Amino acid sequence: MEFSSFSQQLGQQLINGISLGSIYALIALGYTMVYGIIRLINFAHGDIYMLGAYAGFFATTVFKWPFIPSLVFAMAVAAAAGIIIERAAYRPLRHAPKIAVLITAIGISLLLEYGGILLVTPQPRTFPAVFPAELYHFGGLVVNNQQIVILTVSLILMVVLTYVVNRTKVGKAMRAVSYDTDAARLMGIDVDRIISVTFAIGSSLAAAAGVLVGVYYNSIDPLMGIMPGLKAFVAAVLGGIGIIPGAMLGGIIMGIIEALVSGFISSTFRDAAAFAILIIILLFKPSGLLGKNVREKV
Amino acid sequence: MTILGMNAKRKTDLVSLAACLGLYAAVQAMIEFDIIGSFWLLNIILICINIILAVSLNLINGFTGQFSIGHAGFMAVGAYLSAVLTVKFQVPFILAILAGAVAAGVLGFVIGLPTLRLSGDYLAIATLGLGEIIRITILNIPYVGGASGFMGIPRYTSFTWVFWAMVFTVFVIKNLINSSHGRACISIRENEIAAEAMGVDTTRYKVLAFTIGAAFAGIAGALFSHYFYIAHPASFTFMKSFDILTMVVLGGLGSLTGSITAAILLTFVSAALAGYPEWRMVIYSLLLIALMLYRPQGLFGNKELSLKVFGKLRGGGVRGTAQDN
Amino acid sequence: GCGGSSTTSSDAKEIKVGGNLELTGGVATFGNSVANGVKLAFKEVNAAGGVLGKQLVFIAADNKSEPSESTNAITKLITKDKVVAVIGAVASTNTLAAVQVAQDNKIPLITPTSTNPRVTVENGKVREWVFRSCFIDPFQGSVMANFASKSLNAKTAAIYTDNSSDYSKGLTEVFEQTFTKNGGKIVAKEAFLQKDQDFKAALTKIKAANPDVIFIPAYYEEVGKIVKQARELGITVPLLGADGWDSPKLVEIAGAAALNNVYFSNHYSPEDKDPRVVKFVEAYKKEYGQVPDALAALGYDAAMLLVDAIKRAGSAEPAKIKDALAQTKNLQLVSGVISLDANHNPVKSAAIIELKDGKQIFKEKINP
Amino acid sequence: MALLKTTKLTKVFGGLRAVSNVNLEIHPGELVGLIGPNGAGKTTVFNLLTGVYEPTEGEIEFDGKSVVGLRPFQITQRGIARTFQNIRLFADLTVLDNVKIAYHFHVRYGLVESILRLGRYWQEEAEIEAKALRFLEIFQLADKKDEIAKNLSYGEQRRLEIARALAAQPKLLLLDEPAAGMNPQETQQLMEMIRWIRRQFNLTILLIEHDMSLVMGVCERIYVLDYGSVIAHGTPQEIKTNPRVIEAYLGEEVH
Amino acid sequence: MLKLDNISVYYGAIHALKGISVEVKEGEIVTLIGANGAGKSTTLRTISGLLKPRAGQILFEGKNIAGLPAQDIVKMGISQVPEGRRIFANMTVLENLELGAYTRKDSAGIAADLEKVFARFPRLAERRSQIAGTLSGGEQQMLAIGRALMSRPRLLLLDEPSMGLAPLLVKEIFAIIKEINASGTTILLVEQNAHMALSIAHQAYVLETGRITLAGKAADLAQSEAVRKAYLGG
Ligand SMILES: Nc1ncnc2c1ncn2[C@@H]1O[C@H](COP(=O)(O)OP(=O)(O)OP(=O)(O)O)[C@@H](O)[C@H]1O
Ligand SMILES: Nc1ncnc2c1ncn2[C@@H]1O[C@H](COP(=O)(O)OP(=O)(O)OP(=O)(O)O)[C@@H](O)[C@H]1O
Ligand SMILES: [Mg+2]
Ligand SMILES: [Mg+2]
Repeated sequence: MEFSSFSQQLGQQLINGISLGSIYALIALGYTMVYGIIRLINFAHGDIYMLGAYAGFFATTVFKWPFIPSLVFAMAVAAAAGIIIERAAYRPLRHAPKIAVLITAIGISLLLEYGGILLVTPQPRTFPAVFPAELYHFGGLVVNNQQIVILTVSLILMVVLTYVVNRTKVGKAMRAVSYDTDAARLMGIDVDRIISVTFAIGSSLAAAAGVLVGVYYNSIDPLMGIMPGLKAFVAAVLGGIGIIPGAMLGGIIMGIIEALVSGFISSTFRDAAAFAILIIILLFKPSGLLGKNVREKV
Repeated sequence: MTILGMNAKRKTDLVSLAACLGLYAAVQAMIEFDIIGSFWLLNIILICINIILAVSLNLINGFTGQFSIGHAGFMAVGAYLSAVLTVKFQVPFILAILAGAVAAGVLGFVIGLPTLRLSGDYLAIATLGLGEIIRITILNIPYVGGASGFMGIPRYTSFTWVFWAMVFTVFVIKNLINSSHGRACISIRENEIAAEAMGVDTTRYKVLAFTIGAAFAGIAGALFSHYFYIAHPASFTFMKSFDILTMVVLGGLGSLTGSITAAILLTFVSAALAGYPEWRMVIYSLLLIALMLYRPQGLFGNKELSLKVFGKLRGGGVRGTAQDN
Repeated sequence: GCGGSSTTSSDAKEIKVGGNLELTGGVATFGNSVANGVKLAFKEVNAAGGVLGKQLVFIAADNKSEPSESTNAITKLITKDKVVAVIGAVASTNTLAAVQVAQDNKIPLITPTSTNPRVTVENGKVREWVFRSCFIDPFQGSVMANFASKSLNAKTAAIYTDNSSDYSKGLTEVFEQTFTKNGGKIVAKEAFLQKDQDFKAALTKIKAANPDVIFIPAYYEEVGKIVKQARELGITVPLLGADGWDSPKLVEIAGAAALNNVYFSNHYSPEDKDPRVVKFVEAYKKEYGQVPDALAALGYDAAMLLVDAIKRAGSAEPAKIKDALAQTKNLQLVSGVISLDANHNPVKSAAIIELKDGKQIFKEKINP
Repeated sequence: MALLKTTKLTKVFGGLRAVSNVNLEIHPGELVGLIGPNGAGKTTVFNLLTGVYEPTEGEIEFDGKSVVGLRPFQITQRGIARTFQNIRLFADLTVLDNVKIAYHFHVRYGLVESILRLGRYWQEEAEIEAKALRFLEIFQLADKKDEIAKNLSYGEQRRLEIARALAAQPKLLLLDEPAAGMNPQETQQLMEMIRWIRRQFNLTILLIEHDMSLVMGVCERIYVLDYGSVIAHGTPQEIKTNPRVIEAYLGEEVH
Repeated sequence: MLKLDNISVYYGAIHALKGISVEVKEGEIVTLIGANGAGKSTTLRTISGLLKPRAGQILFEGKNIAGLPAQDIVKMGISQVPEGRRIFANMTVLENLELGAYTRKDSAGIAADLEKVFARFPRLAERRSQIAGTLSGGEQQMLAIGRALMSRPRLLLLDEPSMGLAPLLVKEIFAIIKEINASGTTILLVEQNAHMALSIAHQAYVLETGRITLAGKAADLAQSEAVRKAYLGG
């Protein structure tokens, strides 16, 4: 392979990787936020993402709404779903062992997936072109506007979320709840409300991701959340779960690894390589790239 | 423990053994006389395999407290290696099973050693990743059929095989748990820092539990592939690991009888719902949620079933950890 | 009546047929299409008085798109529901996990869609109880390779395989053989897995190899995304595929513009003006509100193949059905006229379809 | 020869010298106190001695051998056991099992023996149970042997922690604020108990405590830490009257 | 100001408080002493709304607050320094203090109170951006008290504030308690250190296995033979 073609391929693969990674990041942001507050691996997050995509789909096809209102609608639907799921399935388990909540989350995830199949059939649906792709060429490299939008949106959300969690009162309350709910109550924090808010935000982020990705890949189906959900979770852990910029970083790294492995080694080893790199990074940084390695004080 | 206590424990061992023999004879007779058709036989075999998987994962997750969700990967190693041995090298079945167990155990050891330094959710995602790496690696080995699966495996697995393999698994893990070595594992679950301070080599026992758990998953895998004619990567995805984890949690972390009950229950529910394909997973998931909401600590918590009676008879304390059954 | 001779069906008024299908899991779409096809066929037959005066009952069991569950499902159908024949599974892998159970229990199995040669033949020996109603991989693969080198004059080709499917791998193998034999060169071989979303990395690599055509033997869901992303990356060469491409969804996902300059082989074309096809498409639309894809047609055909065999056998006894199936000759089905050969594989024609602005255009018909 | 000897022991967290050039020397059979203001570095010294933290600088010799770099369980096996300032029991296990675990590294039967339950297994298990029960009796916990540890009252939990540490059969016992959360009456009982176990088991004890009645009552020698450094060292009488200690820690003379 | 009337509390089947009645008058320091497990912490947690009494009334300025959610009780002016400190170990010292003022909206007042807390506990000022979990035990106790003060409570509940503190600090903490009281905050103090507690309190109650067994003026109880024997070490 001659050099210029190699470097061009590398450039294109980096673009591919970053755009894929920004999708992971977008989903991972909500994931990491919910985890950060209630220490729950919310396995249903990927399915809320699916739910959001369908809500957006119906808004555009049935109500014939334009893109932005549909997006807002999807986020609202997902937020409501998130709140309901938290109320019905997670709140009663507030004092239960963590792993029981995890199994419940898996249950919710299966329920959304197969309930979805029952309701909307397993057939994939296609998003109408509410937001058509435009291609930009830069000396042989191709980028499209959707990729740029997704990357920009995830960057903005990362900044906003980081600000909310670290600087605002509600954010501090979230962190207090995440550490010790009883002590948080003694500060006058309405713990249930804070958790509801957290779920609402996390779920609406998932829905935003669902709609954007639905538009980008142009196809949605009830099982669409499984793999991206898992990948986003891996991305969140890679960056340091619970840490918002970590989700962004983890997502982008995952995307780039996958693109480079597919492009220069073999796409069949793509997922294995992503997991292998995750494990190697964890061995050196046991709390992820940006995670602080706080050992319990003895 | 008095000598009397020791005799009583031995006696319960013997009683359990007799009960197993009786159960075996009864089921085997029903198979011979065609009272149990092949559909139910298949599910009984699945139940036994699932018990092996759940009990061995409970050793890692429930007793040692290491959050592992890569069990399907070790099962895959046992399934494939044993199949290669019987199909391509005509190795006797028993040796193939043992080889599957050893290979899974060795792999568990090799990857457990570095990985178990992680804790909590980080360990969970790492083990999930390991399971997937194993699966994807198999997927890329044409020698074992790659993505198409490894076909033409003879059906050597019978009720006799799975039943006694299951009894063996439960026996080994129960006795392990009820020894000082088992207490060392449990102490890690309870408080790792205190365990170290009590002189427990936590790394050693984590790796030990992981290795033994993996080896039994290997046995389950070998039995599995030699019943279903085929070993296929799709059978060993992370969803399979979740299924096993579900059994462990539903039964109760740290309860062997719980794992056994949950394995029977969930396998049975799955089989019973086979006739309603559209609703099957919806009902299954609702059931799962309802059970977890109703008993978050699992069906039996960390207690053992049936022991109350035995426990009272011998006046022994039966709280907290696994006891003899 | 005849029911008395049936050893497996206790109810004289009914003939029970099992479906071992992918109703949930990875390839649930295909399983459901096939199930719809079968149900439609049985409904029509029953409305016309049934077979041998008896009503057909279809019992579907879900194999969750997993081989071991497939063994499980067929065991349940045969031993618990006591069906006289089984239709399914869809994916070759899942069918392969079921064939031994059919053999052991002496119940005929018809797969409507598994194209892997090993389904009916093992180590050169025909499986007595296993049949299929679709053509096999070698046929489709060579059709497309010949089309590439002869009709499109391609000298180089890239192949992008779905590594999780036997179907895709089988087609890849035969395409490669035939294309190389024709003097062509395979310049890139890439693979993906079912449910993948993003293909740009591999496509970038393929683009760098600069092939004349790209062969993508896969199912429409992924193909749609692949085609869309390929065109976005500026890949303009012809894209070739096989029957897995046949679905209106393909156009929706990829977009009509991206789908110009693509060709695929198929069992039938819903655009076909053959009265059988027209009638089937109408009936299916009425029943389910959508245009049937090839899988639905194949499911329908598998059911009709079975009905024909029961009629000719004059009995719903599994052994007799099996013998009648093996002798199927010139049976008119939606996907063409079929006869089963010595290996229990149908001999039938394939259609090559071109897409133009989202419309299927019947390009040529190729006979075996 | 000293049983425990630290030389220039130092631990730095970020910019903070939590422990700085500490030299301790403890002889077999002694009962030594370690006191100092909050945040002086007392618990950190324990953490260094037991291998929870690695020293930034300095040497720790126990029984004539360096224990720096050993893992906590190895140090316990060499003969140092401890209790924790924040109670760390095996909360969901029974009181009896809590104590049994401390015998773990003395057990000689192997894995295979425990799985097959060969002779040695039964014999040793019986021994462990008997010994554990004896410790529970000493600490007046025998009637609670089947109780789940976390259901004990705070004072009982503290006693159980000490019983468990003793069951590891150490040569040196480190107690971190054993009287915290106890009322004066209970503290006095604890004092008696500490004296008694020392005699009974020939122990060397190093204890951290803020309750001066306890420290002055039982300790033979006392080290005072402030800002990570030893500011005084001597008999209770000397310490009570040391002006630096009074200023930094006691506030006024204690009697 | 606060009146507990015949309060009964259960943990599952365990009957932890068996109908206790306690009265705290405005401006007083009232102390609650008793052995381990007597139910002292349970009493405070019930007042704060973390536990719901099965029977009885809790009147705060005439209103029954029994069973109200904890956050509402904080807003009414009752704040607690919980047993075992319960600081937010993953946050900085400053953030912990800010959370103490969660229910307040007057940022100027909050800033002023923050300075007061730092003046009272210079060690906290030094460590204002240290992660609270790495503070020493005593430092954490100071933080917990400071945090409770940040809500400007009218009634402050203190659960064993002297636990784990150096003698100098114990004295300091008690001095601070007196000072806080002098500046108008009513205090309900649970203590193991009965000497000190009785020496600063106005009223005292002795709790024994869920029942009040003695009550009266703190000075009187300190002299009582029974109290001396059981709680003051003879
Ligand atoms: N892991 C750590 N990271 C950062 N600082 C630490 C860590 N552990 C302890 N420190 C700091 O080191 C100093 C000494 O802490 P240590 O716990 O040893 O105090 P102590 O003497 O035991 O106090 P107390 O009597 O209050 O328990 C404290 O200022 C504490 O904040
Ligand atoms: N969460 C709980 N679950 C069950 N029982 C509890 C719980 N918390 C406390 N108890 C029990 O309630 C009783 C009173 O406990 P409480 O904590 O109020 O005692 P206390 O007087 O504060 O003692 P201490 O001085 O040790 O803090 C004890 O018997 C205790 O075991
Ligand atoms: Mg300390
Ligand atoms: Mg208390």
